[in-house]
Amino acid sequence: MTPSKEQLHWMYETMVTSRRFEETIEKIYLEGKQPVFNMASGPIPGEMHLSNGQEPVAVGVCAHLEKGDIVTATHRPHHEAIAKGVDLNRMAAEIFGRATGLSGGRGGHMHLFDPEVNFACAGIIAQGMGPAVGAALSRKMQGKPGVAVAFIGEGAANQGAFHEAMNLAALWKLPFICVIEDNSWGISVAKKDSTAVARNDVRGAAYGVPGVYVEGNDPWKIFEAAGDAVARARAGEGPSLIEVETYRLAGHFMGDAEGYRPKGEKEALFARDPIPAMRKRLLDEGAADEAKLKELEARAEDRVSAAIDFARSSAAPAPEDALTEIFA
Amino acid sequence: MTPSKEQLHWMYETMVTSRRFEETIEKIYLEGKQPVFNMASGPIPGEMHLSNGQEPVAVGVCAHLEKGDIVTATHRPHHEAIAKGVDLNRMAAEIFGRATGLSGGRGGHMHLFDPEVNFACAGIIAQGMGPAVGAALSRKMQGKPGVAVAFIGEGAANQGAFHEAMNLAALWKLPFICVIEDNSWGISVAKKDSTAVARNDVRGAAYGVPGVYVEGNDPWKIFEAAGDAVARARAGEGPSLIEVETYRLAGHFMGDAEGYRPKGEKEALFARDPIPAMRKRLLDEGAADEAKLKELEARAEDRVSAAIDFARSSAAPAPEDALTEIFA
Amino acid sequence: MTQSNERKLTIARAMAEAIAQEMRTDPGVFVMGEDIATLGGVFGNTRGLVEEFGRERIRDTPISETGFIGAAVGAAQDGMRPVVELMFADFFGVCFDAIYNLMAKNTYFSGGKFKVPMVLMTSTGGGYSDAGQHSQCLYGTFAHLPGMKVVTPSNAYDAKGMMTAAIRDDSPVVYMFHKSLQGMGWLGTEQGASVHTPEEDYTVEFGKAKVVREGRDVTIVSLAMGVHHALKAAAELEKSGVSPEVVDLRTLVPLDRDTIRASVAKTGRLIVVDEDYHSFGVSGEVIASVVEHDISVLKAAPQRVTAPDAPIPYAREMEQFFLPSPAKIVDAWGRMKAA
Amino acid sequence: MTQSNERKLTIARAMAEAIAQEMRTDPGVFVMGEDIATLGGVFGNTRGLVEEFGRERIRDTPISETGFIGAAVGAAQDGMRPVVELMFADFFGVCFDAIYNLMAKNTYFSGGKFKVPMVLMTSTGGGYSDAGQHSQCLYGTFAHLPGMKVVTPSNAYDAKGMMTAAIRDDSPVVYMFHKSLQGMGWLGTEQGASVHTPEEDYTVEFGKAKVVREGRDVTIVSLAMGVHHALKAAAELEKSGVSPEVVDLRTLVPLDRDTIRASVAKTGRLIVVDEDYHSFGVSGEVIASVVEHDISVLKAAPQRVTAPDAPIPYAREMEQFFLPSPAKIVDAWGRMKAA
Ligand SMILES: Cc1ncc(C[n+]2csc(CCOP(=O)(O)OP(=O)(O)O)c2C)c(N)n1
Ligand SMILES: Cc1ncc(C[n+]2csc(CCOP(=O)(O)OP(=O)(O)O)c2C)c(N)n1
Ligand SMILES: [Mg+2]
Ligand SMILES: [Mg+2]
Repeated sequence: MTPSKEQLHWMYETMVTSRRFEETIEKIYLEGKQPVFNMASGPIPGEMHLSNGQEPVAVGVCAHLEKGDIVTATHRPHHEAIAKGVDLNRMAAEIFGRATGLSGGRGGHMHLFDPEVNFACAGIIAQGMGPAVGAALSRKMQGKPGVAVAFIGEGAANQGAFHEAMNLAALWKLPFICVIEDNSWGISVAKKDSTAVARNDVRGAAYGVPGVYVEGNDPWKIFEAAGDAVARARAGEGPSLIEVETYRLAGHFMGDAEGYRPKGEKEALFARDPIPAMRKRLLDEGAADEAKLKELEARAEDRVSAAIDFARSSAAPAPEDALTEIFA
Repeated sequence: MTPSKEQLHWMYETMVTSRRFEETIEKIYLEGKQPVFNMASGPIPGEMHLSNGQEPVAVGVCAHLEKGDIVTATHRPHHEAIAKGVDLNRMAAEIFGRATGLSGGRGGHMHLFDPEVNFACAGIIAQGMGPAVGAALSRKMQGKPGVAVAFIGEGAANQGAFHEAMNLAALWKLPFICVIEDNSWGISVAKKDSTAVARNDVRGAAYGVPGVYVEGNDPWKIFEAAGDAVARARAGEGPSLIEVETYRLAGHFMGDAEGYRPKGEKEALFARDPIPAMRKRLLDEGAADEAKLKELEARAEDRVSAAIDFARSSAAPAPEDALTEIFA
Repeated sequence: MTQSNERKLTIARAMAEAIAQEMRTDPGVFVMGEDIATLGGVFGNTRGLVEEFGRERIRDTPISETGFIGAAVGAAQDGMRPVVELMFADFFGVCFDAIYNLMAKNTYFSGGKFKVPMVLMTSTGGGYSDAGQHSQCLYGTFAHLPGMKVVTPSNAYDAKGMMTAAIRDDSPVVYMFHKSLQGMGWLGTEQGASVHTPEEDYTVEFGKAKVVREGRDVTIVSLAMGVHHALKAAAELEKSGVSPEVVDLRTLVPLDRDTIRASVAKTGRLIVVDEDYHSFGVSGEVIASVVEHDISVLKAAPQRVTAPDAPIPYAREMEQFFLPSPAKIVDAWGRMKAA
Repeated sequence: MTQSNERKLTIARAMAEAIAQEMRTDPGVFVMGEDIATLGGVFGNTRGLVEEFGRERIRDTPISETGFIGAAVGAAQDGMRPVVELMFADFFGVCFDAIYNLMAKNTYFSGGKFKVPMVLMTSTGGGYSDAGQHSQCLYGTFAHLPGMKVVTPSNAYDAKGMMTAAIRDDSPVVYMFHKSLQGMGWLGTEQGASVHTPEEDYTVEFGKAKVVREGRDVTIVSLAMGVHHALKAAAELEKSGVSPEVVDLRTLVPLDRDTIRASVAKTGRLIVVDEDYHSFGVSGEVIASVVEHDISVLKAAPQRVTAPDAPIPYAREMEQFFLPSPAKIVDAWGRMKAA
């Protein structure tokens, strides 16, 4: 399965949107945090996990998803949220902790929830697995269409929740896909120091589920693998497991000194930045000309600045609203 | 690897000891529980999970273990405890809730702990996995010999703890063996209704660990598979995963009406009772003559009656001792 | 109600009846858990359901509590109304994240946009020598954490009405049923728990404690099994002319502090009976709720009759020593009078 | 002690120093957890250890808390003394069984024959907008369950002495350190937590609360971060002539009820400050412990300054509204006086 031109344009634009969004967030995050870096300060407080470098996974998978399909994301959710179509204005406002945010500032960047596009997060490692499997079960029981995708990190594949949810999904033959973003690090711990096998696709065998490993952080290959899995799921043939080689260009979170990285790793990763690589290939293969790319990039920029403006100009929540929306 | 005559005699005697022990416990358990079956009544209150039918697993594995090796068992621990050499008198007394019991009556039948032979239990499914892996780590770090074996049920292999501990053991190349007793039932739920794969040995692949499935509840084959795994572990080659086909001749616990069993299953299982089968084969192959078998059986009977006498004649614990031994 | 109209149910049957009635009218309701289909639940509370509703809606699970409770959260967010069983409350440690960090918080994290209408039913309590990993109540553990309602019926009437209310609630509800009240013969059974239970569906409102016995001299506050101990102790105390009032909390979250305070304001004395561990739990909260409101109402130091801060022992002698009982409540009154 | 002898450490460094000292003398001590080796712990409390002791004894783990905490139990039973880290207390839900059903109970289940000498260190607290899954204290959750000691240092001196005591203890100890007290710049830092800390090893005995400020008019009982709020509020109240006494609980299990009671007997008033959730937790227990002992000592209804029973919000305005603070303590005094 290869992406159509339109799909490629959407993928590229979405990747650029996510990147520009994070570049902007990154700058604003540091406002008020210099010279002394204190997480509590500035317009965007708290932890900030950037996903730059990992955009191909989000777009390669979400290119196949509809609004009604379900995604659960992790502590590093921006690229996935944007690719799934979460409202960018309200997402930005949430990250800024504003009243107009997705949850009115209650959740913040690790807890982006948008029922409009069936998007949810879990800040606890691997805990998006169960809810995604459950949503897939719900669709199957209701006889409604829909595929549920849980995105997790490669470090999360060593958590019990991964195992339990994979077994459930396979046992009940659910329209579920587990996508593992293998950025080779779980904070400072390398995959080889945490995972007894080199690649998690082999873990599919433990559930009788097809497992695929996609190399090279390549949007085309990811699109293909995800396409197969989504088709399988929609056809009622059960779950799939996809692990994707990807790169975390930034630290685990902002403020991470990244002392654990081997020398030269960062430089090597930047040399393989997937966005310029995709740009080049689109041009080379004639899938887009310079003008088209500029147009996509401009649209991405515009969406990002509109979102940031929306967030910046939104009001802060009323303090006492901390105690609302606890129960339904 | 085939068992020596002495090993076979030990295996047979131990199986018979376990069986006689449980037959006796079964009778006594019902004292005071008839005509009204109330778990709280009689000389042995509480839940009672019998292991009859599963003796081959315990003896086939423990034949390779020394006193210093570690075993963690489950809610169904009698056969494993007896095979590991747990003091039968104090074990019986524990089950009777007497002051002379292994823990003075604090733990009961699901919590048999004997540091003399490094034996521990966990009444929570799959939770013996972590402690066994940790004991294996301890031995490796201390440079001391020792293999740690976690016995679990086939139902337990769907619990997160199984996954996490297997990965740890493999990652750290520990002298650890997971032995899954596949009696095909987790209470009333059949393996095929809980496990996405037919056999859990395939799950070894998820950790790069050799997995073996042993068919037929056969003491000889179990001995062989366990022997390989123990040798591997002692040689520093890392963990193994063994699943053994076995049979639960009784209900999940006493009082279980077993309405979930397909018609005829019980009869079929009893026809394959491993104890008469082993007896016959020992005779057939000349590994023991009738006199020898009688001797082994008599010794088993004697140990059991001595243990039961010890338990029956032991004093009840002082009620207020409930509040001792909470902290070390 | 008159004898002739009486329809006594056990709590187990009351729970199953409520679930069945809701399943008949709402196709979104389904049940998930270990041994809840063919077996009908280890504690009988789903008996008969698989025969009526089949294995899709009455769904046995693997022993994967994190997996299936997490799945219930996802299904609830997607429009279903799962009723899931955690067989023993004691097992919460293998799956609590799905409960307290997902089920209980996703509504908040989504600013109210995701509803998580699910019921987590779980058994509590000891008294039949099931030892320290199968006898705990853990009421305080569940009630301490925000975002989930916690209910603890003491009789079949409440059990049915609370289950119906729980299923219809758009918020997650933890429904804790005490094994000794289930009416399963093999667990012994407190006869007082099996009471008249209307056949038609009805709800019992959460957050309303109930004065189950009126009195003048002392308020005994309790929940679940403890209510029956309290009633027995009250009957005993009455013989010596003491008039105890007994309050059944019924729900821990929301906690009906008003009813507790009103009763203690009347009697001037308070005994809290809780089978959960002593410290940092229900008993401390009830006492604090009274005195922080008004220190002048108490005529004697309040007393607690609780499980001590120790693992629960197996041997009968030790376990009986360990657990609350009517006799211990009578003793607490004695201490209070002596003080 | 004189200025010139002062050796101020952060809590993070005090913890690391205690661990290093014990590791030098006891080969059984080792550290396990996520990011505790090269990174030195997300909160700095294992910094420098891997350089000295290597990767065998300072052991990074997979994200498998059930696995490695369970493993620590097994290693401890086999003669080792593991110090394991659960990065955030909030994550207890993925691994609590290994903690409360194994670590905390195996000594009891074995009649005292298996010792489980391990330390579970875990971070608590909010205040820097980390939202509802990374800001919780959960003191009550851990302290409610039997078989484990629970300690909560508020300054570097205690942090070092309690870590040394915890490692040497033959029982399991849960060591809860508050992020805002760690002395990690990026988390902000309460300066008052970095105090003189002797270089030589020493222990701080568990079960001894400390009067960290003497006063006459009101007892403010708190722990960890709350102690610093209390001291600030006390300084503020002093300006208007009120003399508050501040009690640092230091350990929750064992809980030093005597010191609390003696202080309240002196002052006649009680404010409990706890960053953990309001209901069914520490604040209720402290209040109940006072009144069940003697109802005559209180001159006013006790007050609680706690986190409300809600998930912890992200946005700064909401989070600050949510958390205890010196101002809220001053207000509590005001309510108390008014009453
Ligand atoms: C159960 C649990 N343990 C630990 C953490 C802390 N933590 C947050 S992110 C992270 C690393 C995750 O690694 P990976 O799954 O590979 O995702 P990545 O950060 O690389 O996207 C850890 C350990 C957590 N949030 N939840
Ligand atoms: C975490 C947890 N979930 C559920 C239970 C209740 N339970 C006790 S035994 C059992 C079945 C176990 O099946 P299996 O692992 O196959 O062992 P078997 O009983 O067949 O020996 C269950 C569900 C438990 N003890 N712990
Ligand atoms: Mg990663
Ligand atoms: Mg089984």
